Amino acid sequence: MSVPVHVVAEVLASKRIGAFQHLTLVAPGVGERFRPGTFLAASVGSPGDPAGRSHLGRRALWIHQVRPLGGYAATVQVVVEPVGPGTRWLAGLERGDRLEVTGPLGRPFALPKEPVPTVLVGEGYAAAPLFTLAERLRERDCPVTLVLGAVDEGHLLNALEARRTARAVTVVTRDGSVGARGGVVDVIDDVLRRAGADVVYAAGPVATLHAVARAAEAHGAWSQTALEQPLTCATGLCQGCPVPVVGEDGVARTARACADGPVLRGDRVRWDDLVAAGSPS
Amino acid sequence: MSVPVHVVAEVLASKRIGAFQHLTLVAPGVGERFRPGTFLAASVGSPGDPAGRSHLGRRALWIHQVRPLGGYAATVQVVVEPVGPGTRWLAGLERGDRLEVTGPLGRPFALPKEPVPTVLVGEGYAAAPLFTLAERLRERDCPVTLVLGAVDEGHLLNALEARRTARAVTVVTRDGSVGARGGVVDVIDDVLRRAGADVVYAAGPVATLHAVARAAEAHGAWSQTALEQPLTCATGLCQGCPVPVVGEDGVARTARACADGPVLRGDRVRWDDLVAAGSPS
Amino acid sequence: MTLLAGLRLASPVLVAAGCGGTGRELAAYGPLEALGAFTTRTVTLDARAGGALPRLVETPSGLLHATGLPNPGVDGFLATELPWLLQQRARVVVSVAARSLAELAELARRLGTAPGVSAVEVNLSPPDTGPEGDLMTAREPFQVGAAVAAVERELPRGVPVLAKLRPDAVRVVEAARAAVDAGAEALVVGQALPGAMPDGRDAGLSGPAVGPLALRCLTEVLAALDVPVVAGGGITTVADVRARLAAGAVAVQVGAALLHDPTTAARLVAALSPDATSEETPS
Amino acid sequence: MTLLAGLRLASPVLVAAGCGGTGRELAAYGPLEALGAFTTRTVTLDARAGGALPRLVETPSGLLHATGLPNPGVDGFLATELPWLLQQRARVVVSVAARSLAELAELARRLGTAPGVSAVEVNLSPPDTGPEGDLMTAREPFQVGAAVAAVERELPRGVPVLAKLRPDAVRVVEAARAAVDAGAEALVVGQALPGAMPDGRDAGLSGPAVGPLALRCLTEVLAALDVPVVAGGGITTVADVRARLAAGAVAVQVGAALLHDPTTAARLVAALSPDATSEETPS
Ligand SMILES: Cc1cc2nc3c(=O)[nH]c(=O)nc-3n(C[C@H](O)[C@H](O)[C@H](O)COP(=O)(O)OP(=O)(O)OC[C@H]3O[C@@H](n4cnc5c(N)ncnc54)[C@H](O)[C@@H]3O)c2cc1C
Ligand SMILES: Cc1cc2nc3c(=O)[nH]c(=O)nc-3n(C[C@H](O)[C@H](O)[C@H](O)COP(=O)(O)OP(=O)(O)OC[C@H]3O[C@@H](n4cnc5c(N)ncnc54)[C@H](O)[C@@H]3O)c2cc1C
Ligand SMILES: Cc1cc2nc3c(=O)[nH]c(=O)nc-3n(C[C@H](O)[C@H](O)[C@H](O)COP(=O)(O)O)c2cc1C
Ligand SMILES: Cc1cc2nc3c(=O)[nH]c(=O)nc-3n(C[C@H](O)[C@H](O)[C@H](O)COP(=O)(O)O)c2cc1C
Ligand code: FES
Ligand code: FES
Repeated sequence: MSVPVHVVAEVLASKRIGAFQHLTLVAPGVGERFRPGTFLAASVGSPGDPAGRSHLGRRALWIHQVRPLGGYAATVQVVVEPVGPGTRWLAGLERGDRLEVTGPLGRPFALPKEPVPTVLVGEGYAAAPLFTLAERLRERDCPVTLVLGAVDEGHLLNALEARRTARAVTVVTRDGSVGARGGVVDVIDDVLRRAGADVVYAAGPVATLHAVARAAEAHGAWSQTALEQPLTCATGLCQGCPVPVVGEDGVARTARACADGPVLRGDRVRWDDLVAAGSPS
Repeated sequence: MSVPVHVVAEVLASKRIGAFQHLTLVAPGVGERFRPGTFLAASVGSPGDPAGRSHLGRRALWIHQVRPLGGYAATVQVVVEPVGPGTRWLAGLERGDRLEVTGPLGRPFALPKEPVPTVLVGEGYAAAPLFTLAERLRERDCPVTLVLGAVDEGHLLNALEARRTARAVTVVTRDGSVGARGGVVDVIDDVLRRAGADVVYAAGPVATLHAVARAAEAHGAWSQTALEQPLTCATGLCQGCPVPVVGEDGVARTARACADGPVLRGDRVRWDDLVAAGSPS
Repeated sequence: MTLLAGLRLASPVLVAAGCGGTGRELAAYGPLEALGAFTTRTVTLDARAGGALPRLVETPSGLLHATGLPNPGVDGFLATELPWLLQQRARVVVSVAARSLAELAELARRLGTAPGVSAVEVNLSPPDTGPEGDLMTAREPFQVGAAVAAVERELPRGVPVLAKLRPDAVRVVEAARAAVDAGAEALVVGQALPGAMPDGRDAGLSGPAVGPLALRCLTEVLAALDVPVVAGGGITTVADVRARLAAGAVAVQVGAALLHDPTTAARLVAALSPDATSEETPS
Repeated sequence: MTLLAGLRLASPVLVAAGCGGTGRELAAYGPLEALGAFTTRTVTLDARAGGALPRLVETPSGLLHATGLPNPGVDGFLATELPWLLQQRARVVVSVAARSLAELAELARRLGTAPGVSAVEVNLSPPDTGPEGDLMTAREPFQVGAAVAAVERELPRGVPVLAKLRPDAVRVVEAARAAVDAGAEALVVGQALPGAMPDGRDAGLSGPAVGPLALRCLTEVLAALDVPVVAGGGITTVADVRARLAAGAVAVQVGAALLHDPTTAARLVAALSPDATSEETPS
């Protein structure tokens, strides 16, 4: 885990694509330290505006892409789905607006040492970290199969781009507006079998992650699940994001979603306890 | 006093002139009810944004002009000097942004029934309500002499426009960057004498208003002073804006700057008590 | 129709003491008649001028206030303010505070004989008592009981006493019990909390900032006692009102929110009326 | 150099209990050595798992928290957390709470003999005591005194006891006096206030929302007693720190602000250091 920075970022571009707002940020130090699976935490409210103190919780966002752009070495792209006050504020930012961000945060996806077949599963905006992950995997000669799910076409992250890096892409939507009708859960076994995957990477709601972890175990594959839990500080300070896990030693423990995660081994998470503890599933 | 309305206004234009931001608002019902000397109260924060609840106090602004513009019958123009979080937020609004306003509020300047000579004194942005007042006075054939004061040229409200309605204009700045060097206080006696004024209207800091009221009394003129007191609700609800006055009956009373003012007869305000009570002077 | 201590109210939304002016100012933004009730600013036996400036200071999501309870005294109130309110068909709850139990009883006597007063709310813990600093503040439960009893004794049947309590989670249940035992027909949980102005003067803290503290006190009181409670403190949105009603309150009081948006009470009344067609947009 | 109960601190800015993680997380944003002190999350005799989700909820300018005080127990703390903190040259104040006076004494014994503990802070009123609900909460002054005495007796000279009090303006002076009489060398005024989660669970309320309430308690205590006070509650800006120091506090604790901006403590330390060249920009 590299050391995160807390900086005032500037919006370089903001573009609506389907249901999501894609923001490109100049956030010195964040992109440089990025590894797939890490995220950043944004504050709601303009820096220096005392109204910023009215929302004390942070908003976690997957780092989608890191690219040199407009003279900056490593701009950071995030994908925002406006669902509440914070994400709506973020989605409304325009070029030149500023915001406080901390990142990169959390532990990234672990990469295989050998060139083994991999399956990457992402649902909605949570597919964001998978594209750079796919690039890294291809660099290591790991064949990549991609599974993208969403409620409808508007909530599907750029599948076109994905086809360039992936060997195969499966798309499922709840309403069947694109790809097969259904959920990730309906296709995961089939995909794993056909891909002969050794490692499965997944990002999405808890129910999806749990299903993927279970399927991976059934196929004798490792799973790396990127959890989204409500994070207040996102930096490991508040003890607000416990995830029940089992340690290497088989002993039940509690991990912090933000600091020990967001990526955890699927076979280590006690999924049922997580839901029982009140986590949104 | 006409009945005020509380509406979501939209910014039609925002222009920087000198130290001030001139905002033109579409605020249905406010302009229609306007009379010179009334003001509006703005809320800090976009309507619907819960961060708006972080600043509970209102921000009072003089209504500068009311004009048909862009297809709207009565747009409202205000002049903002960014000095704190609220006025900075207001000054930063752009075309299309929305804000909650209540207005017109307060009691306007009382107009003379006869065509008597008048002097209008304004300092800084507080000169804003004097231009429409000058127009109304001219309609009544009251000769108008204008005195405009400011710390420097940047804080002087459009004196050019003023020359059209006024018979004579005197400009004073603290730094002498335009007009005579000095304050309103230094010239008021002279102006009153030369104008032979029967009524003096004044808007500005307490010290200026007090000086004008005193000078008016010395010249046997009536004075109408537009007070700026820190207003929390601006609507007469909170009892936060007491002004010590003397009633018609000579009995000491307390008026509310927002609801009984902002315009009060200069000879009715107990100026020394006002300052002693902790009012910013 | 909301029933509160025998009163039939048109809405569960009440205006909190001291936040609706004399009523005239608020009436510009909606008919007072539609409100559950209009609670007056606190009225004292003698007229009070109020405290020094600044009387109100903005804090993060809150307001500090030290008005010193300016009011024309009970006779002035009865002569100049009450008749107008009644003319508007407003239900009038008169808030009172006093320097002694005898004064409190005297206030109750005069209000009880004035036609049209719906209820008397005893302000048991004004967070600022002005430059005089002379108003009674109930620190201990027995003081709550004594103050409530002094008022209750003097009021005719049909004019209930509401006891307005300091929302201090650790002590509020004891105070509530004392009030009920002394004859309070309902409680108001949601007085401003004791805060300090930046210059160190005592002041009350109100507004959304204190909402979670007031909710806690409401929960504590309702868990311990079976008494109608009017909930106050930090209410600004329909969601806030629904949360308090869901927690068991019979009605709510809206205070500081009115200073921010004078239409708040009217909007909440409309949104909660049985024939409201849609939710208001959040604000 | 700040002097607090015999301790020489590098800065008047301390990290509040439970808001700096184990220290490792905070260290990413500035050296712990530069802080006045690092206050640990509250440590109990046995390990605690903490409470249900959600543990934290945003409120207007505040945070409600009901973490249930998760911690590895005092032995776990001494084995895995303290050594690392000392290696960073942090001044470590250990916050403690317990189910009984005997447990509190036992905690003090173990901490007192552990080299490197600068002070022990007694968490006298955890606003949420987790699903177990089993931790002592000092309601009355005699309970404050008993808890402080239990700790004080077991600590060696040179390891002062700090008593962290509930910032309840009406009762805080009595509690403060009891703490001082029982041997507390300094007070911390600024615990979270008792609030309720939207779902009704008990929780503490912290953040800028409660600042004016904490300031009032600070004022009350300093007016009544001559004792060093560490002020907490709602501090986020340099202006906030200066206001508390101007009111007479010896030092301040920063809590919720760190969750919003993890560099807050480091920024405040820098801005208040004697060689700070300019004010930080307000945030
Ligand atoms: C590791 C991680 C990565 C994420 N990446 C993205 C992304 O790339 N794009 C995107 O649109 N969203 C992402 N989210 C979800 C996003 O952080 C939440 O939707 C957002 O915080 C909600 O804030 P709000 O103010 O809009 O809504 P509200 O629901 O009102 O949020 C209020 C509070 O709850 C917390 N909260 C609520 N829901 C969540 C949640 N699901 N996760 C975390 N905190 C929550 C917020 O921090 C805040 O304190 C991610 C979440 C996590 C944990
Ligand atoms: C009748 C009237 C008309 C005004 N007209 C104008 C105008 O046309 N243009 C303009 O730029 N300014 C005007 N002002 C002053 C303006 O309202 C204040 O400068 C502004 O409220 C300060 O808000 P802030 O957040 O920027 O600063 P802050 O000083 O941080 O304000 C914080 C709080 O103090 C109150 N407050 C502070 N100073 C004043 C003040 N002088 N008057 C009223 N409230 C204050 C605000 O309401 C707010 O609650 C007018 C004031 C009054 C009373
Ligand atoms: C400006 C102001 C004046 C107040 N005056 C009184 C008063 O006279 N009597 C009283 O009992 N409460 C008074 N209060 C307290 C309110 O009635 C209410 O109980 C408190 O503000 C909490 O509710 P809120 O958060 O909705 O404002 C006043 C509050 C404010 C903000
Ligand atoms: C997430 C969180 C956890 C906390 N945990 C503890 C704790 O373990 N022990 C304690 O005494 N106080 C705890 N507190 C209270 C803080 O130490 C502090 O006293 C309080 O939050 C007020 O200060 P603030 O407004 O700066 O946060 C916690 C506060 C928060 C927000
Ligand atoms: S969100 Fe605060 S510790 Fe994880
Ligand atoms: S500002 Fe509230 S009554 Fe005048």
